[in-house]
Amino acid sequence: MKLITAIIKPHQLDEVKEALEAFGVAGMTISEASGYGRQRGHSEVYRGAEYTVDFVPKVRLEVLVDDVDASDVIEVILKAAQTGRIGDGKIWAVPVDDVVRVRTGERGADAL
Amino acid sequence: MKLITAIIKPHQLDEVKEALEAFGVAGMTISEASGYGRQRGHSEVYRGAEYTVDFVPKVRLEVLVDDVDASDVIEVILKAAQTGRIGDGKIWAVPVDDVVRVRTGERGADAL
Amino acid sequence: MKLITAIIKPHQLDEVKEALEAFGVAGMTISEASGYGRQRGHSEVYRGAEYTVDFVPKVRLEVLVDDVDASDVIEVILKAAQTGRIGDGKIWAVPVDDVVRVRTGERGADAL
Amino acid sequence: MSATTFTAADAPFVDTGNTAWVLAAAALVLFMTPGLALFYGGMVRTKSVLNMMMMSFIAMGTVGTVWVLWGYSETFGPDAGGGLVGNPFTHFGLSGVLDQIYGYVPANAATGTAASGGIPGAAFVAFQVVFAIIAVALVSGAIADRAKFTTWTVFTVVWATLVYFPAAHWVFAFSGYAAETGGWIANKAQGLLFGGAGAYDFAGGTAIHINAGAAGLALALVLGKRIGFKKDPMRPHNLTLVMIGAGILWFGWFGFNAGSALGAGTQAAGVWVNTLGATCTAMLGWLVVEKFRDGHATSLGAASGVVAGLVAITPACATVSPIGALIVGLAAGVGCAYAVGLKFRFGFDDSLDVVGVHLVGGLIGTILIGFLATKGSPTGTAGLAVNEGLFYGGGASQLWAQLEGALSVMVFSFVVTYLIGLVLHKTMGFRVSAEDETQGVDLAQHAETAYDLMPLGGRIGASAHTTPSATKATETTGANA
Amino acid sequence: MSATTFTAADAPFVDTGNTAWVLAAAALVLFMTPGLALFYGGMVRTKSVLNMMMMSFIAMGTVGTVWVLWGYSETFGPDAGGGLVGNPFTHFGLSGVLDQIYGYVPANAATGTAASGGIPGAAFVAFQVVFAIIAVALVSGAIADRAKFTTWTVFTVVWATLVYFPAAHWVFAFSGYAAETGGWIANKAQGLLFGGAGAYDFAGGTAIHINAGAAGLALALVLGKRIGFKKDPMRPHNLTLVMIGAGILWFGWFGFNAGSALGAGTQAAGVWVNTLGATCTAMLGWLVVEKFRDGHATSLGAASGVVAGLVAITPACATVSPIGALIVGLAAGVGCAYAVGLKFRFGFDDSLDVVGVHLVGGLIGTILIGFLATKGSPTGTAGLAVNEGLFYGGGASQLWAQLEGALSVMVFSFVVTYLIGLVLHKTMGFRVSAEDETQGVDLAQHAETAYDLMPLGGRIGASAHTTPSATKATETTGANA
Amino acid sequence: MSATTFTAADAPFVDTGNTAWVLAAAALVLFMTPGLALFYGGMVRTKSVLNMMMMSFIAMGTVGTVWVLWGYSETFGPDAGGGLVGNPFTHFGLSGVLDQIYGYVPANAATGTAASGGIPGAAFVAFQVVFAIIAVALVSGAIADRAKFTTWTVFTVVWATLVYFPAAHWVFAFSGYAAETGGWIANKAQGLLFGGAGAYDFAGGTAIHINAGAAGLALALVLGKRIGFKKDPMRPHNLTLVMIGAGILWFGWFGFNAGSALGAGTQAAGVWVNTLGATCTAMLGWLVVEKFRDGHATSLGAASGVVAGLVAITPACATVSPIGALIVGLAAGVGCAYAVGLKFRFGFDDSLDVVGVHLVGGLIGTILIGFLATKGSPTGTAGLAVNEGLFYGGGASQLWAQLEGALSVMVFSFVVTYLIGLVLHKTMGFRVSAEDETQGVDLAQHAETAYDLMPLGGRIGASAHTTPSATKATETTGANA
Ligand SMILES: Nc1ncnc2c1ncn2[C@@H]1O[C@H](COP(=O)(O)OP(=O)(O)O)[C@@H](O)[C@H]1O
Ligand SMILES: Nc1ncnc2c1ncn2[C@@H]1O[C@H](COP(=O)(O)OP(=O)(O)O)[C@@H](O)[C@H]1O
Ligand SMILES: Nc1ncnc2c1ncn2[C@@H]1O[C@H](COP(=O)(O)OP(=O)(O)O)[C@@H](O)[C@H]1O
Repeated sequence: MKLITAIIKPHQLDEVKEALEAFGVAGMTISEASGYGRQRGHSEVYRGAEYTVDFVPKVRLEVLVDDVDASDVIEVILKAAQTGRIGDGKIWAVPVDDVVRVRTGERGADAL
Repeated sequence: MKLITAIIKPHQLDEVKEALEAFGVAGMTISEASGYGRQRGHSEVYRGAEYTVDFVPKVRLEVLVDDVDASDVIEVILKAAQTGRIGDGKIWAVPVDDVVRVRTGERGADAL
Repeated sequence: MKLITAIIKPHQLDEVKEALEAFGVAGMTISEASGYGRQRGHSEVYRGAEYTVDFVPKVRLEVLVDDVDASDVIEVILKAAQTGRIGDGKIWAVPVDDVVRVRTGERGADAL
Repeated sequence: MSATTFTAADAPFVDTGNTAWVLAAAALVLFMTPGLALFYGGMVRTKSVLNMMMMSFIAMGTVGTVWVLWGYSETFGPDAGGGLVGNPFTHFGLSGVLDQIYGYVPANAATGTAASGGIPGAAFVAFQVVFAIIAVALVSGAIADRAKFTTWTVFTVVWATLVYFPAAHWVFAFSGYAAETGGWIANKAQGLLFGGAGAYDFAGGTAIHINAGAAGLALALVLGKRIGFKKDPMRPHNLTLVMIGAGILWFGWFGFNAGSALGAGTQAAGVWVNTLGATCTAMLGWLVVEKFRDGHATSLGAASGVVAGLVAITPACATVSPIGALIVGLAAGVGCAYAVGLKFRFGFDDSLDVVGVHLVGGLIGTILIGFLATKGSPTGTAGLAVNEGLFYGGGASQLWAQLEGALSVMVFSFVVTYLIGLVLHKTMGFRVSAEDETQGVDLAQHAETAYDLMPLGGRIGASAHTTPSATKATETTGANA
Repeated sequence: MSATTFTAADAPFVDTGNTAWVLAAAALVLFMTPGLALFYGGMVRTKSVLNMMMMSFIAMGTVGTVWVLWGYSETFGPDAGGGLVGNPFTHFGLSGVLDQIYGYVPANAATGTAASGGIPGAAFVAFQVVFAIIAVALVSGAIADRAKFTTWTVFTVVWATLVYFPAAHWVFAFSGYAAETGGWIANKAQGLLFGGAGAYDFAGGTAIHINAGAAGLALALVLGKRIGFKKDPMRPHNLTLVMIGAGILWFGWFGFNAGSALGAGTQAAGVWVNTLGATCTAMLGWLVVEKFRDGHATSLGAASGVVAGLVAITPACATVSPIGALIVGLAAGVGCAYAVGLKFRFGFDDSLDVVGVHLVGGLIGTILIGFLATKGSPTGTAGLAVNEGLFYGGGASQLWAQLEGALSVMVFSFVVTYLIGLVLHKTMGFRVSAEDETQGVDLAQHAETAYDLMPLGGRIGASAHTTPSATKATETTGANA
Repeated sequence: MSATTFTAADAPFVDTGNTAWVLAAAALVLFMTPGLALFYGGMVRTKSVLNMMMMSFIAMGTVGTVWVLWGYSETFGPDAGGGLVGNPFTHFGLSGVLDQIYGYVPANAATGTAASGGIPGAAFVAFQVVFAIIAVALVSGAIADRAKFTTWTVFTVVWATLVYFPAAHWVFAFSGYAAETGGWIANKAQGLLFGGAGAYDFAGGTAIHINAGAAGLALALVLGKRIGFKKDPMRPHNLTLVMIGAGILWFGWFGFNAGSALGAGTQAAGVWVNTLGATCTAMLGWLVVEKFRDGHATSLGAASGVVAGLVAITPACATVSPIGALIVGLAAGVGCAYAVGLKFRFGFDDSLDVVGVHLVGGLIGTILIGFLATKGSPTGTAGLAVNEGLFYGGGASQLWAQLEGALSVMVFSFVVTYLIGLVLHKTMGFRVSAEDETQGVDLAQHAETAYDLMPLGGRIGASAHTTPSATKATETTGANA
């Protein structure tokens, strides 16, 4: 099994979610993150003092998938998340030893 | 070494934490997450307009463990996190190349 | 490729970021986390009732790097994050199958 | 400069200065209830702040409406017998009130004093309704996080009618002010229990605070403890709200107390000063207790001390001296700082300390009058009679009267409220399900969440169906615990 | 006790009681605009709360300044002809106003009534400016999340000058109060449309609420819908702010309505009571609709009901009885609860329901006067003439007058505002870029974010350049969408 | 209508209208300090908001208490010599004050003017104590994020006694109002420095704002810079709080300024209008500076401009015309927008700009009187004498008097405060440890955190020990940095 992690722009989340659902992925977990990279942050000014916020808000998405689906799922996310502008994010895959569904104790592919 | 990640219901965190402590796990890291899966979100109504919140609040728990402890730790979390109701979450294990304790620079099992 | 994850003290983030930049790392992703370990939390008192907060605020840092850079990057983070006091955190490395840059679809080292 | 003719046979007239102050004071007291909503709302957990605030707001809606219909008449209409309750039908819908003038004092040729103007009947109606509203709202603090909103709404109407209006009639209906005969505590209490004088309660230590405190205790017992009481951390989710709330309450309370003079003269001004002094020492008292007992003076302690001081000085503000006010405040600050621990000792979940602050604070203030009443008080310096207290050589008679007033309201309120609560609990149900409580009453009872502060706005992953739903909103939260 | 000589030939004098109330009321109404800023600010998403609040604050700055310069004179200066507008130059810079006394009633030997004091000219100036400010601020709710701040700033000046001051002249400039001849609606409306009496609008149902509501609709049409309207979740980001705002509005509104009596007497007191009653039933009405339609009574509903009730009772507060006020409130609560759905049906993005609450609420209140006006009202019980409404046997004449007043302000406001908006949109641009809108107007227009609540303070990963920037701040947000 | 007998030998009497306004104004000013707590609290980082608010709240507690004990007497008791300070023992505990009437003007048969009523002594006590409170609270802005709470508490008492009460005596104790002889600035200043007239300071530009500003500078120097000053981002954690605070301050300031007329007449009304006008142009001025200098008009700028305008008009509100007020405001808005940068240039960490806003704003307002004082002002139009300023042909004498007043308070305050601060710093310690500062003063000094907004309430992983701790709370934060 694989864990696909994607760092995406928050506004693309809805599209990614829908694309994954359409593909047949049944579940996912997201969290808030802040990214640093080519895309620059922004400046704020308070009483004449300027602050630069270097990090940009991102969404971190995790999907566990069967080995066979891994590259397809990456492709699905890639398409849905792409805007073509700097800061679109990254996707990566990590090998997973085992997955368990807490409710039932099922393991492996059954747990997805 | 392994990294055990668990997505659990926020209300089970205390039990999981205590079970892990009892088992002898010395440390862990948690963060807030939102989950999507069989468990449904909820609706809110504002001035007659209805909003559906698809994601459900979850806690994301990470524990680094020795290879030998991995399956036991999964078992411990599984038991403590289980309520038997939809949305109990997932646990997975990923192989880890190396762990370092920042304070001392210790590596591997010593770093846990 | 490797995914380096570091749990560090929030106040060390700036130093770590600068050290990584100096080393030549072009991007990273951070998120808020709470840690449990040797470092103790704190107590709060409300109308005579005492609450113990067991978890301590941490920053979770993720950097994707080439295999060859992995140990150097760990070293860089280690140095910048170290204060020598309990709670400095952990760094670990996980093998990554593949990385994709969402904007361009580039893969592997090019995607970093 | 104001100027008019004066004839001995002048008809009752309105004093614009007195009226200006009473109208302003009424607005100030009205503002206290949203202030209370914030004070209470900040103290609960994020998941129930809206419900907490709604309990105050709905009390404004129901009690205000009921007041116009029968509440004013039940409180200040002609006494229906025994000083126990006014006739709710006499002024139903405020009929026959708007063109009245209350408090006019005719000229007295003998003493050579001029006539002094009164206030319009409607100004009195305005000033009194806001008292009724906040008395009801105060009770809600005892049942935070777990009450069914519909049942609470019904409760506000029933409790106002069966408990508050009668108690307010007892304490605030002075014979000859609005109606010829009024309530038994305000007017010579005929020595029901201990004999002697009428009790002093200038602005409602008994009718409002002891009353709400006893009612809170009763409801806390009826509804039972919150899930996780004494075990889970239930710390205030937003102390800045608590501080704003305390600030608004303090501000509004000058209307509450100094407005109770029903005019803008020497008495009102002295009451203003006493109200400030007691609040200051109460805050200091509470913080000193915390500093020595817990090691830190907290902001929740400061806010709580402020409220405790205001509660305690409410009955006493007109009959103690400025130094007496400092003492009343200090006693309340210290006393209530300890009293909020009672619920843990005795195991009743009075969630936001209505008992510890309002019942105990109200008792402290009401009873201390028996010791500290003096002619050097606002009432005395305004030239009115004051029956002095024990410390000023006035003997114990006033103390007995105070105890009588305080205890009778407390017992009456506790018993009747407990019965009302029980009936509602058995019929409508007064408590949400365990699952709703765990998930949060805001979502369960109001289908709302208080905050959505994510940087980019709109909770991630939510979607809208903005066509107003024709059907009932269905919560799809099935297994969300 | 107040005492003075009286001579029949007494010069106009100031009544300190009336003045005290008007000054307090003016302060209360001033406070409403920050309250509105919170009410509106809490309803938008996190990313635009500051911009929302700023639209109210800047209106305070510009309208207050303009009022001193020419606004007062344009509104209350001598009528420039036809009751349409005052002369903006007569009292430019408030010249010749500060030493005036308005509202003084000389003694009447025939009826034996004494002289009654007036209020200083400056008190009237103070009371009226805060009305102008809030009228302008109200409009901003229609264009939340997407307006260019500079253009809005210019709009406030232009709209006040071309729309509000004239409309306020029509409705509030009573002949003989500040100037000899005033506006056409306030004074006998000469039967322009339907013939008959002058319209009753005690505190600004037409000039403020119908006016702002119609203007809001016009601007919403000019600017167009927000990106994601009807699709994205745009739920309130902080309902505690909405509740604080509603509380402040309610509090301040007693100044608004009861202060409009310009004195502290029987009429003011009755208005106070009516204002409370209507608000209570409006809240209840809105919540009942929600409970039955959507399944839950919400806090946003309570806050909205409060405002709807206050809006509707504004014109009516002096001419209906307390029972009438309950009815006006109920009608507004129910009516507006449904009216806020209109924007989804007709597809105009009046973001915070200025139309649904202020236009509709204002219409309900203004028109119901035609049915409910009665001598049992605050005005009637104060001994002043009231032309009774349809339900009280007064015939339909007053109803026609009400319709005439309401509709003429509505049409005038909509048309002129639409033109102003269009001109500004074509010249300066009234809407931010799509990218700025998505990212949030706060950052784009004000270079600020409202909240930074991370536990350790200071957004993680931010750095400061605390030397005041000599050059324009450059936003480096290139591709941050 | 008010009516009474009048005899030439009438005893001093209370005017209810004046009293109503003074009581309302006192409540308004009281409300300013919680408002200030929000204004300041919103500007600091999340980790120190409670401490920031507590510094204001505790000042209410201590100063209010001390005022009743000796503060009033030290300020308004009979002058102890040289116009420098009142006798603190004469009215200790407010003895002999509550039955007094101040400000009564007897009838004058010669001019034919009637007697005009005064206000109760307690009303004056009430109005003045809230000034003392806020003056002390203002200082705290200079030492945000790093002060020891206990030391600050002691400081409030010492500073009030050694600095504020004397300065207030100088400026506010008019001979013959409360005591026979008062302070040297209020009464003809005997030309100590430049000779000539007494300085005009209607509502406390010198005694409050210059005083607090200079004291803030002194304390900022004693405590030193915050860790990370000029380097770390220390942006406001909650700008909605700042905006609420600014709104409350603005609202309350009408009590502050117009209440300083100590009556409700022509002067008070004119002051009200001037207070509004100056605030409006100050906001505009600040925002225009920002727009041109930084590229964006910010909400913090709007809030800051509001306060700067209010500060500057405080001394001037009674002696300038409405146009003059617009100018004072504009000067303050622009001037302070630049002045807040001084701390970066000179490297003192006056964290929340007490110097840039209150000292500089106070100086601007106080000095501009020398140019703009005119008979067309509220004081002049009320028929009282005004020594006109330079621009109105009055020569420079008033300007010198203004400079004398402003500078003497500034120097006195800075020197004495610096000494007080130093002594406290050397003895008790005035600054928390570096570790506590990094971790946050809220947790370190108050064992609290302001917000806990996690969706499910209760910080994840916290547990409760609800038995009130008998022992001191131990912080277990060992190495938590
Ligand atoms: N080496 C990296 N490791 C982890 N996350 C990264 C890395 N590089 C970039 N990211 C994440 O990807 C996001 C987008 O990267 P960025 O360089 O801004 O744009 P792009 O990928 O389009 O060139 C960053 O905000 C960050 O969250
Ligand atoms: N494929 C997946 N990848 C990552 N996380 C998942 C996946 N499926 C489910 N989850 C997480 O597990 C949680 C519980 O899943 P859900 O399907 O609701 O219940 P259950 O596991 O009991 O069937 C989800 O809220 C989500 O956070
Ligand atoms: N086994 C573990 N798995 C995951 N995270 C851990 C583990 N042990 C510690 N941590 C993280 O590292 C942080 C520091 O650990 P701690 O034991 O407090 O100090 P130190 O590493 O200096 O001995 C913890 O707060 C937690 O976030």
